[in-house]
Amino acid sequence: MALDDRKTQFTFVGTRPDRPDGLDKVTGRAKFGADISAPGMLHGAILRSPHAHARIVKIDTSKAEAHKDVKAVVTRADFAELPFQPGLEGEFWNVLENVMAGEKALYDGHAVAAVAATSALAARDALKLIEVEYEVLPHVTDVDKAMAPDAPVIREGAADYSVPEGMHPNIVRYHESGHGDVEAGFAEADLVIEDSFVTEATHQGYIEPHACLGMLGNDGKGELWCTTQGHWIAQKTCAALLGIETSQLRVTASEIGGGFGGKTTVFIEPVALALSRKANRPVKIVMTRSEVFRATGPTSSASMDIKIGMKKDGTISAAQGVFRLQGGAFPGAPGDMTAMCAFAPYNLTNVSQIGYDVMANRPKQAAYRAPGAPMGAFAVESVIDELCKKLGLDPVDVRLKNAAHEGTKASYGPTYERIGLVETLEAAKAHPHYSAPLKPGQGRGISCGFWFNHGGETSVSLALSEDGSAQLMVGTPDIGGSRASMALMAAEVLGIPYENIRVTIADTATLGYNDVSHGSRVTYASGLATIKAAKHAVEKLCERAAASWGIPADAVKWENGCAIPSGPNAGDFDPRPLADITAHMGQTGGPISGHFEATPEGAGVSFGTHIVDAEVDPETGKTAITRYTVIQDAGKAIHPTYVEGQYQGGAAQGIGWALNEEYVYGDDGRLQNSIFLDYRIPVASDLPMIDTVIVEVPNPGHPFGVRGVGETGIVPPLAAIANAVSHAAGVRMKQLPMSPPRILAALKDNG
Amino acid sequence: MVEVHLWSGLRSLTGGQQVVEVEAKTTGELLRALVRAHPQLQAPIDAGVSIAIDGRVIASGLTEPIPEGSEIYLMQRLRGG
Amino acid sequence: MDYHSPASFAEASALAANATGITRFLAGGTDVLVQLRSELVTPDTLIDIKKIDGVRDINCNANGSWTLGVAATGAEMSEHPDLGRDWPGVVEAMDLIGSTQVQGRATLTGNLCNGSPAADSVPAMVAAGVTVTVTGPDGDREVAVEDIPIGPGKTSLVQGELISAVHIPARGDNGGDAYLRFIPRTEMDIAVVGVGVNLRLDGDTVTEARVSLGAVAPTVLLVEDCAKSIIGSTLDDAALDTLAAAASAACNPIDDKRGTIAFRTEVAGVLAKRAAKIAYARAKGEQA
Amino acid sequence: MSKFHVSTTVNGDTVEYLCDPRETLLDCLRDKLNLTGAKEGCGTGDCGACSVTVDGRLVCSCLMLGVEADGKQIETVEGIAEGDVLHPLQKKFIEHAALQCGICTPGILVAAKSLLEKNPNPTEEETRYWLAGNLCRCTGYDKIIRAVMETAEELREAS
Repeated sequence: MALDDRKTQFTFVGTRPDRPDGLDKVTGRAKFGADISAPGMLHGAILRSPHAHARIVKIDTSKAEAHKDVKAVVTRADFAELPFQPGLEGEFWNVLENVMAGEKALYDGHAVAAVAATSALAARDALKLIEVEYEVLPHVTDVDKAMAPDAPVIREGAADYSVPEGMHPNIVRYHESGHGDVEAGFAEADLVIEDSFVTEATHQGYIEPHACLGMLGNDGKGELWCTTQGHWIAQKTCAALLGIETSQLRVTASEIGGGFGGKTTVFIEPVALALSRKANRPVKIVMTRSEVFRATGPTSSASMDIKIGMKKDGTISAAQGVFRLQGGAFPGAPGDMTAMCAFAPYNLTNVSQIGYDVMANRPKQAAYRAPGAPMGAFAVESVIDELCKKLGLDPVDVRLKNAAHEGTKASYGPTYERIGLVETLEAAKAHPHYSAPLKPGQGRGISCGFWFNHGGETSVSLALSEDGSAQLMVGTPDIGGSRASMALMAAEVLGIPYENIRVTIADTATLGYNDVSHGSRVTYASGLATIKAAKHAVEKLCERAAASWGIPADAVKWENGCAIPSGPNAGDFDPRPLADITAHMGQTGGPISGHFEATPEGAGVSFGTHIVDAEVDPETGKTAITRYTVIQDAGKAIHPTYVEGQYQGGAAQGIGWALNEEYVYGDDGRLQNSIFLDYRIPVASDLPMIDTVIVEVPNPGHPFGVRGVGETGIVPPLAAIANAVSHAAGVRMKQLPMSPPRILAALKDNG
Repeated sequence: MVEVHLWSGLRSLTGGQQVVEVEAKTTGELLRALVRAHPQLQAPIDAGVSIAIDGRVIASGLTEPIPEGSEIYLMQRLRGG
Repeated sequence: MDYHSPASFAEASALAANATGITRFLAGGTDVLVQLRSELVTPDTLIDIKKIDGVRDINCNANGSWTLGVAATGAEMSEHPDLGRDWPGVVEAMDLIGSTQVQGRATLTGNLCNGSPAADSVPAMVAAGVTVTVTGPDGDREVAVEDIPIGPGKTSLVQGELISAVHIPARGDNGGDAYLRFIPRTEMDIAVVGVGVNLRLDGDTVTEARVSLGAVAPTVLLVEDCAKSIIGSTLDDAALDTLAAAASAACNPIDDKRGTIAFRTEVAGVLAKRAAKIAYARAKGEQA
Repeated sequence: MSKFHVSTTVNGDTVEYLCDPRETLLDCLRDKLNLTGAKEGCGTGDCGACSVTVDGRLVCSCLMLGVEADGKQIETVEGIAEGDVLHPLQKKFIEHAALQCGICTPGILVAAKSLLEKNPNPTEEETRYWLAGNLCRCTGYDKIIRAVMETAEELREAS
């Protein structure tokens, strides 16, 4: 990526204007996934397995089909035949198998059939008429048990090339990396701590359940409206699963009510299309909350062993981690990402990390904000904290001493470019929170966190109007105010007011391919593409001005929204504002647009440091978070308020994960807590205000220096809170969530 | 020639080698050259890899130029949320 | 599902008596609708009692006792100027149930008839000695709250019977009540343990006490041993420890997604002490 | 199964619909009256995204049947603004970025408006507990609480 257009002085970027879609979203006008209907629309509903693992012997849909309000029933036979492939290579097959079970139901909540009827009530009633004969099989839901020799096999042949011979078939991918000699490093250490840690699966917990409206004709042409983080991936996947051409399916993304990684794939969308194809009518499906918990992507559960050696002066001499991640009944648990991120904040001479991707009878894991990184950070940063405590060292000083910086060889291999970890640690040390006194019963924890960030395929188009306003089309759904960031960046380049730019999330038929809104890529990649598209338009504006002045195009430059002559020989002409040029564009060469299509590479990794105070009731084990500060490198904050929002949201989700959120399975393999009453995400009264510090160490891979900010914020909280709770309680907590029964039991065990 | 550093898990596919020297001007050429040198590397490459050039992670692009003498690391394909 | 909105309890009783299949009465609906939506219980007959005259009344009787209509909501109880002065424990227990939104609909009677051992208002009502009028095909009878639930989701009401009024005794002098529950968050959870304490003092000495426990057995418990452990005491540390031990000893809980046996048993004692202290302070006329 | 005829008032307008007794008020608002501002996040009264007021009382419309709305006065998020003039809460939510994805926003605005009508000077704790039944997964509540409290302050100054 040519970064000749790097910029450090800004007019619009860094300001905090109202978001363009604000009015729609405070008046109830914004259309989310379930807020649409179509003439002749049917309502779909999905029948789900009550068993964790069962062979589907027979499905009899005849009674449902005979129901007067039912217009279509589908099972796996109504989808395309896709070839099975091992590992993640056969991802279309995996998604299809998840969307509608084939030979076996692989988890409690796995879809086995679906109906479309004239009302939502009728569809639900009709599900009861479908008879499924199951042969119940032994199941396993725990990651360590799933790896044991006697564990039931979820699916033979799912493992890819990476898994060494002799491992259980439920281990489907294996990662090993690092450098140096860890044994030699441990020998140099003054203190070595080795410990094991466990985290339970959590759900992204977006408040909007999955919802879609699909129409597919027998001619293979279709329309799909859905709530998604990426409508092009929905298009591509649905087309593959239904055996139609990608371009014949037009997908429109609704406003999205939260995703956090969980809406990067499809669940109900292919089902709605399959029902529609059979019924010849539009079909709407809206998941219930219980379906969301039972059948959409929780994150992985994890079991981890960490060994770290430290010298008396705080130098880490060696670090080793084994990370076993359970990702449901399909390959995909990010054990490799956990391994690569776990030690990434540190400058280590000797480091070794192993990651496992393990299948179990649970729903297919989906990405959740920096997938894989938070659990690894929890384990590693807990051990570092314990080392600091035992050696009597300040936890920030120790992290500063070992912190990775530009030129450090990362734990995952390459040498870092300019990064901002040290700056976040220095900001932590200087922050009043870090030196504030604690009350009795309170403890303070800190943790660092790392995430890679992502670029991804990106297309952006910008069209100028005759009146000098601009419409910007991007393909990344606006999850948290990205329209505002895009408009700010376009305004910066065009030199016209922010308010004169209308940002639209284009559908798949009106813009080129765009990768999903994930990997914290939107402000980075769509932002970069927006800047380039605006530059492209500016070039054309300059050409028009040059032609009007009769001078060469390269003798014109763009400043403050005007074309002006540039250089000594360009001549003396009055500046021509954008609107002056566009007013006549039809007669001076035609409409003016700019566009950009590429896969920006250079997302720029990011780091954060969190400080948290926790208070533990020693009689009940209940924890209150009393103060929280997030410090994170944003590269460059385009709209600082929304950057703060990402930091605060990441911290809040981390608090939930650390303290109370977990998937609870019964001995029967069924999910016990599939409603918000029992899946306990933080409520307003659980949290303090969340302080933020935006550190800006520009990313060399973005013209304005942007680094993604969405994901890194959830990496440090688990460890920071565990450290705070462990100090408050006087006992090291090694299992998440640190629910009151676990803390009270730990306190009792500790005497 | 550039030296390509592999993650240690791949040593079983390269006869124990963790650094492979290949001739390549772009990321795509580099991957092809790796497979020529060690055909078993096709599997991890098909499963998805990223390439770090002097510390910058190229997630998937096959046309990124590889400057002479640059530091090259093969990495597992990054996935985000 | 048939829906009825009768104008009297006699009519409601007759509808229920003659109904077949599953019958549910609808007051606030905060349990009935959840069960309906999740298809846990789809009633064949739903009888909405909110069109019956007086069901939302909260009245203080001449003798100082209270009569509450069965559709009086938690929010209406909390907003009442006097009820909470007499029975802060009962009002707070009701107020703990669900969100502000749920408070706008939820009722004492609904909480009782849902039959959950974890129902927050029930231990507080049991401690307070609350009774209810049960209207059935054979007329009315008055029943102590502790005699309504007989197991998780089960009540002693028979077909055709429904609760038509709630009676809270007169507070009387030198009395105080309190209810505490344990939940992992600060709001929106079902009690993992609940403790209701109601006591009366003569000077500094406890002369009467009722202590009840929720979520630690198949039904809410009225624990005599707890009451005995503090009657005659000044709620000194020894009495509180005996109280805690008695509370823990009375527990017969289960391990479930909300808590473990060990946790519930331990915390029942902790909360019994804390609730007793609040009730004691209230009986002394102190702020708590 | 026969349907019930319901006549009710929503945001000041008299409306009528036919509903199955199993349908919730939320179903009726969204599917029969096309008022899709109230959202279904859970269907169990745990998330508050469907918050509306009924005769001035804040409730979850998923926990009330459509038939029960007969003769009631219902206010939804669509009725908060007066014509084209946004309610101060709505303005403040935009200004403070008190929404990220915006799915919880309608319910939170209805609940917050109800709070300020009842308590014009809420403490942070009172605000947090009042809104405890409105789940937000994006913001960590910080900017929401600030927006509500600042609006309260402005309204107090204005009155």
